Formats: sequence, structure tokens, C-alpha cells
Amino acid sequence: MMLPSLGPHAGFILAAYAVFLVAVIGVVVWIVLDGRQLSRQLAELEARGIRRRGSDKKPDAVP
Amino acid sequence: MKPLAALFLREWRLSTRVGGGALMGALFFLIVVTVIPFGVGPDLKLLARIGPAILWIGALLATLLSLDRLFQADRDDGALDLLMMGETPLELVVVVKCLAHWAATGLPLVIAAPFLAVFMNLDPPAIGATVATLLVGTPALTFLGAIGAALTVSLRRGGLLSAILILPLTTPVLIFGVSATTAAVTEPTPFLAPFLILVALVLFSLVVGAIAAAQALRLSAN
Amino acid sequence: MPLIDLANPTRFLGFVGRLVPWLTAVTIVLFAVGLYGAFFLAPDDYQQGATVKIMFIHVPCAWLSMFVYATMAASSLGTLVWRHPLADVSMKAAAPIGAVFTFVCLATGSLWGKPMWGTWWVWDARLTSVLVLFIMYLGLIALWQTIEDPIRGAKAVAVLTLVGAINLPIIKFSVDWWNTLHQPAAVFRLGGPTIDISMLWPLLVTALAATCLFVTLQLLAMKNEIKRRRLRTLRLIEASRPHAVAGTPVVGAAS
Amino acid sequence: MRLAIESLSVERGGRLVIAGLTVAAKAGTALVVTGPNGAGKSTLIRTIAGLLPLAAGSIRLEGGDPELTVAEQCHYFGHQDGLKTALTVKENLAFWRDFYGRPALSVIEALEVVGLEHLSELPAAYLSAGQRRRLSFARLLISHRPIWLLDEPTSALDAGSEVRLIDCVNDHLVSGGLVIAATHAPLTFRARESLALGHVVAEASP
Repeated sequence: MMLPSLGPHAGFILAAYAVFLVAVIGVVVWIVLDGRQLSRQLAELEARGIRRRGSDKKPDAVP
Repeated sequence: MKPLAALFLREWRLSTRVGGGALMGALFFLIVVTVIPFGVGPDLKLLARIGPAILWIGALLATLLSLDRLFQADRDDGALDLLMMGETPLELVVVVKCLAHWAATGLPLVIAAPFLAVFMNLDPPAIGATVATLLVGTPALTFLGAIGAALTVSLRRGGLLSAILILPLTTPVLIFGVSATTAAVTEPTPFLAPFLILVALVLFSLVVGAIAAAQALRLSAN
Repeated sequence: MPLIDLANPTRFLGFVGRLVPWLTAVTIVLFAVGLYGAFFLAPDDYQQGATVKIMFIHVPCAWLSMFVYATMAASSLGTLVWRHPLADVSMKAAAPIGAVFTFVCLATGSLWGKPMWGTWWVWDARLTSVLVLFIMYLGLIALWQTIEDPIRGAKAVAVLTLVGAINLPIIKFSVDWWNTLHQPAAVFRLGGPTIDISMLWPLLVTALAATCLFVTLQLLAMKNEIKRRRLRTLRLIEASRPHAVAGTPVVGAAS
Repeated sequence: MRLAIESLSVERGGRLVIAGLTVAAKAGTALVVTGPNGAGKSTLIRTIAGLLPLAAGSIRLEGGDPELTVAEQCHYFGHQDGLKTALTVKENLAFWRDFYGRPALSVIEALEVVGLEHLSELPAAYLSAGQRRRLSFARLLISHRPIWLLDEPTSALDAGSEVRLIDCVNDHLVSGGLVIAATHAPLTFRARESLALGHVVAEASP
């Protein structure tokens, strides 16, 4: 199983995959951090005893 | 925190938060530069020749058109009256607001310029020169644009009118900005001469802009 | 599970929570298989040599940039026509992801173009229409930024998305026409119709992998958007909650 | 400290809204300006606040800080609240405290006085009209300015907030401050003089 020789333009190929990788990791990190921050703020508010109307019992549409 | 620092932080927060419109200028800049080849045609040599001019005109329009909210927002909710009653002179308030607007709108233009220069098929020295002149020149556009924004603050739809009023005033900045860029590319002509004149224009427009805009705001209070 | 059943955000959050780990695993496996096929099994192109490997990322991203816009158009129909409560959540979540994939498509296209055409950017018909699509994505994100109330704002964005979707084929056609008008004929045709089977299956696998990746990111982004709306509701409730006994004024308020 | 207004005339929209007004407001008493709509109540207040040019006459603050103009020694509490919806309650107030300088109450203390301290981290967009008015009023408490210019101060305020506002104003008067309030509501300030505008020649009635 020969290692693929990427030829003279190897740099461009690796650069292309690097761009893809950086972009995907960037989006994943952004989503995870955003989600974590939102959960923290939600927990803070709910800790102060603020509940959505009947948030547990009946299913409500998107508030 | 000192008054002017607090004002800068406030303006920065307002423009970078949701609904602030910080990147609107850069987006408009991207669209204007992208549309040109559709009209002119994808001939790379032609685009390379007119590239710096297109980038400069795009930055000029993007700055002027994003300036109408500079004073209008504060006037609509009464903050402008309170700013005028502060012990800080109104001229300095105008300068700080312009710097904050430039940081939020002007700087993204300069950052976007190299990418758009690729669309214009500019080679590295031309890209470097364009970015340098834009970095130095765009504050002048903001200071001059502030005069238009102050003059039309009491009008309902003053945005376009302020651009029309101020466009003639910005022609020197445009001329020296583009000529400095082309000078950097063509060997014989010196780059420094038009560049330094551009810097002088920026300082001049800072002073004139601050005083004229502050006076316009005082006159428009009712 | 009927689609309408997912309308309930709480149940949707649960559904996403269970599905995402599996989807991530599938995505990783598909990428591994696809890229293995691309790098080790597929032969180099007789003209371009190894640079054709970029195709295995560039083409899936190009496909995704259109697929994401299609899902946004479908979601905008969901908002305007069927009033599905999660439709505008998915629309708002998809815009940034679509923009990122379109940008990657442009970047990889430019990186692919440099060794072959000698310049970073060529006003090739396909790249140009993807560029216009990229600007449309940024426009949608900008419109979302200016909206205070997500429920009311969603209608406006839905209309713009639909108008965009209708115009896409027209843009594609006019850019092609504009391109042939100016462009000298000898543009290397990328990936001609008859693509060798040994290069085709890795391409399909990476495309599928990219689609799974998008679905995973989309579900997570929708989860965030639902949390953002709940946060907004809780804040509204907190503001309207009657405050306890107002504090007595502090003497010497302004001396 | 005494605010002396001598033969003041102010033009607004081409009309001489105030003509030859002479009145004085002494420290410790509230000058309550009444009169029908369009009589020039708001115009008088905005003129003192330096927001409108004087057609004739003069406004002087005797006993005030000589280096500052009259406007720089006034707090203006008008119809508009000057709040930014994108900023949180605390950020709005902290900005004005830094911008005006001469700090008095801290941001949290001022919020407690107006009963908004539990919303300090909330963006101002979520506030109701009454809450926005109370937050705007808190601006008067966070920096020292001797003159308070109040234009319809109790509009959009509930009874509890109104009582709180009057208490603050009385505290300001006790500490030697000066208040000029344009209002229709009968406000029970501890010491007040009234000025009825809308007559041809307005004179201060004790």
C-alpha cells in the first residue's frame, strides 16, 4: 500500500484539505461553545425560579 | 473610566451586537466589487488595471452609506440631547463616535480588501499598496461622512442625501488614494508623495469633520 | 415518528440528543472510507496529476452549498405555508453553516485553480455562481442579525430565501452565458461526464459524508437556536415579574 | 444657588413660544411649570438645558460652578429615555455615570432606588415603558448635577414609582438642589413655586 505521492502541487492539495478541516472544526467549536453558553444562561435564569408557563407538563409550541 | 473611553466602548458594543450593522459595510463592499466584473467582463488584465480604483470606490460607497446611523440612532431615542449636555466638548464626542464607527465598519473593509483584490487579480505589491492606502484613507471618509450624517440627522431618510452631500468632499482622498496605489505598482513614480498627501488629508478631515459635524448637530437640535 | 410530532421542541431536543452521537460516528466512518478511496485507490488524473484530489473536497462542498440552500428554501416554505414551528429555527441555523461550506468550496476551488490556471481566481462560470450564492448566504445572515423578534422576523427571511431560490437557476444560466461570452474556449473542463468509476465512488462517499456532517451540525445548531429562544422568553418573563417591595429611597440621593 | 431667567424669548418653528419671561428658581424649592399644551413648558426646559438657542434674554446660575455652563449643571429627564436596547440595564447606567463624571450613587445603589436591581443584567429591550422611565430617572442619581429639569416626570409611572420619584426629588431639594418640573399632575414636592405659562406676559406667582 504505497503512500500516495502528491506530485509537484502537494502544497495546494494539503492547503485545500487544511481549509476544509479548519472550517469544520471552527463551526463545531462555535456551535459547542454557543450551546454551552446558552445552557449556562438558561440554568442561571431557572435557578432564579423563573419557569416557562407549564414548561414541563403540556407540550408548548416554540415560545 | 474616562468619558471618552466609556463612549468608545459603548459605540463599539452597539455596533458589534445583534442589529448593530458592523459587518454591513464589508458585505456591501464585497457585493460592489463582485458586481463590477459582471459588467466589465472577466478579462483579468483589465480587472488588474482598474482593480485599485474599484476597491477604493467600493470602500468609499460602503463607508458613506453606512454612516447615516452615526447620529440618527442617538437622536431617535434622545441620547443625542444627553450627549450634548455632557461636560465633554461635542467635537470630541464626534471624533470618538467616528473612530468607533471606523473600527466597526472601516476596519473590516481594510481586512476584506486583500480577498477582494484576488477577485480583481491584483498582484501582491498592488494588494499591499491598496490595503495600506485604504487603512490610512478610510478614516478620512468617516470624518467627512460624519458631516453629512450630522447635517441630515433630523431628516427622516437622510442616508442617501448625506452621501450625495459628502461625495464631492471625498474626491481628493479618492484621487490620492488610488494614485498612491498605482504609483506603487508602476516603477518610476514615487509612492510616498501621494501617500503623505493622503495622510495630510486624513488629519485635515479629522479637524474639519469634528468641528463642522458638532456645529451641525447643535443647529439641528430642536 | 411523524414530522409533526417533532414540532414539539422538548421532544425534538431529546431526539437530537439521541441521534447526534450516531450521526457523528457515521460521518467519520464515511469520511474515512471516502478519503481512503480518494487518496489510495483512485488514480491520478492524466492531465492534472495529483491536484485532482482536491476534487474530493471541492465537489462535496459545492454540492452542499446548494443542498443547504435547498433545505433553507424548504424550511421557508415550512414557515410560510405550513407554519411548522421548527421551520424558521432550521432556516436560521442552516444559514451560517451553508455560508461556511460555500466559502470552503470557493477556497478549495481557488486552490485547485492556482496550479492549473496560474491565478488564484478565475471568473469561471461555476466559481462565479457559487460566489453569488455565497453573497446571498451572507445577505440572509445579515438580515437575521437585524431582527429582534425571531418569530415575526422569520417570515421576512423566509420570503427572501424563497425569492433567492427562484433566482438561483436564472443566475446560474446568466453566469454561464456571461462566461462563454467573454471566456476563451480553452477552459479545462473539470470532471467531464465520463468520470472513471474508481474516482466516482470515493467522490459519492465523501459527498454523502459531507451531507451527514451538515445534518449533524444543523441539528446541533437548531438545538442552540431553541435554547436561544427559550432564553429570550425567560428574560421577558423575568422583566414582567412583579418585583418584591421597592427599596426605600436612599437619603441624600444627590448631595 | 439661584437660577435667574431674565426677559427670556425663545423661537421654535418660526413662532415666538416664550416672550419676555422673567422668573427665578431658588435652591431647595421646585419651580413647577404648568400651562396648556404648546404653552412652551417643554421649550423652556429644553432652553435651560442648552438644547435650544435663546432668541433674547439670559439664563444665569448664580452660585453655580463658574467654569461650567448652565447646561452642564443640569440633568434633563425628558419624554425620551436615551436608553440603548442592545445594552443591558447596568451598561446603560454605567455609561452615563462615566460620561457625565462627578459620580454620586453607584450603579447598583441607583438601580435599587428605582427598584430595577434584579434586572441589571437584562438587555434594556426587555423592559416595559414604566421600567424604562425608572431606568432613565436613575441617570439623575448617579452623577452630581445641581439642577434637575423634569419634563412630565410622572408619565408612564405607576403609583409606587411616582412616590419614589417624589421622594428622590425631595431629597435633592433637601440637599440644596434645584428642580424645574413641567407637569400636569399635582406633584407634592416639599417646597414649590408655580409658574403658569400660556398668558401673554408670564410672571412668577408665589
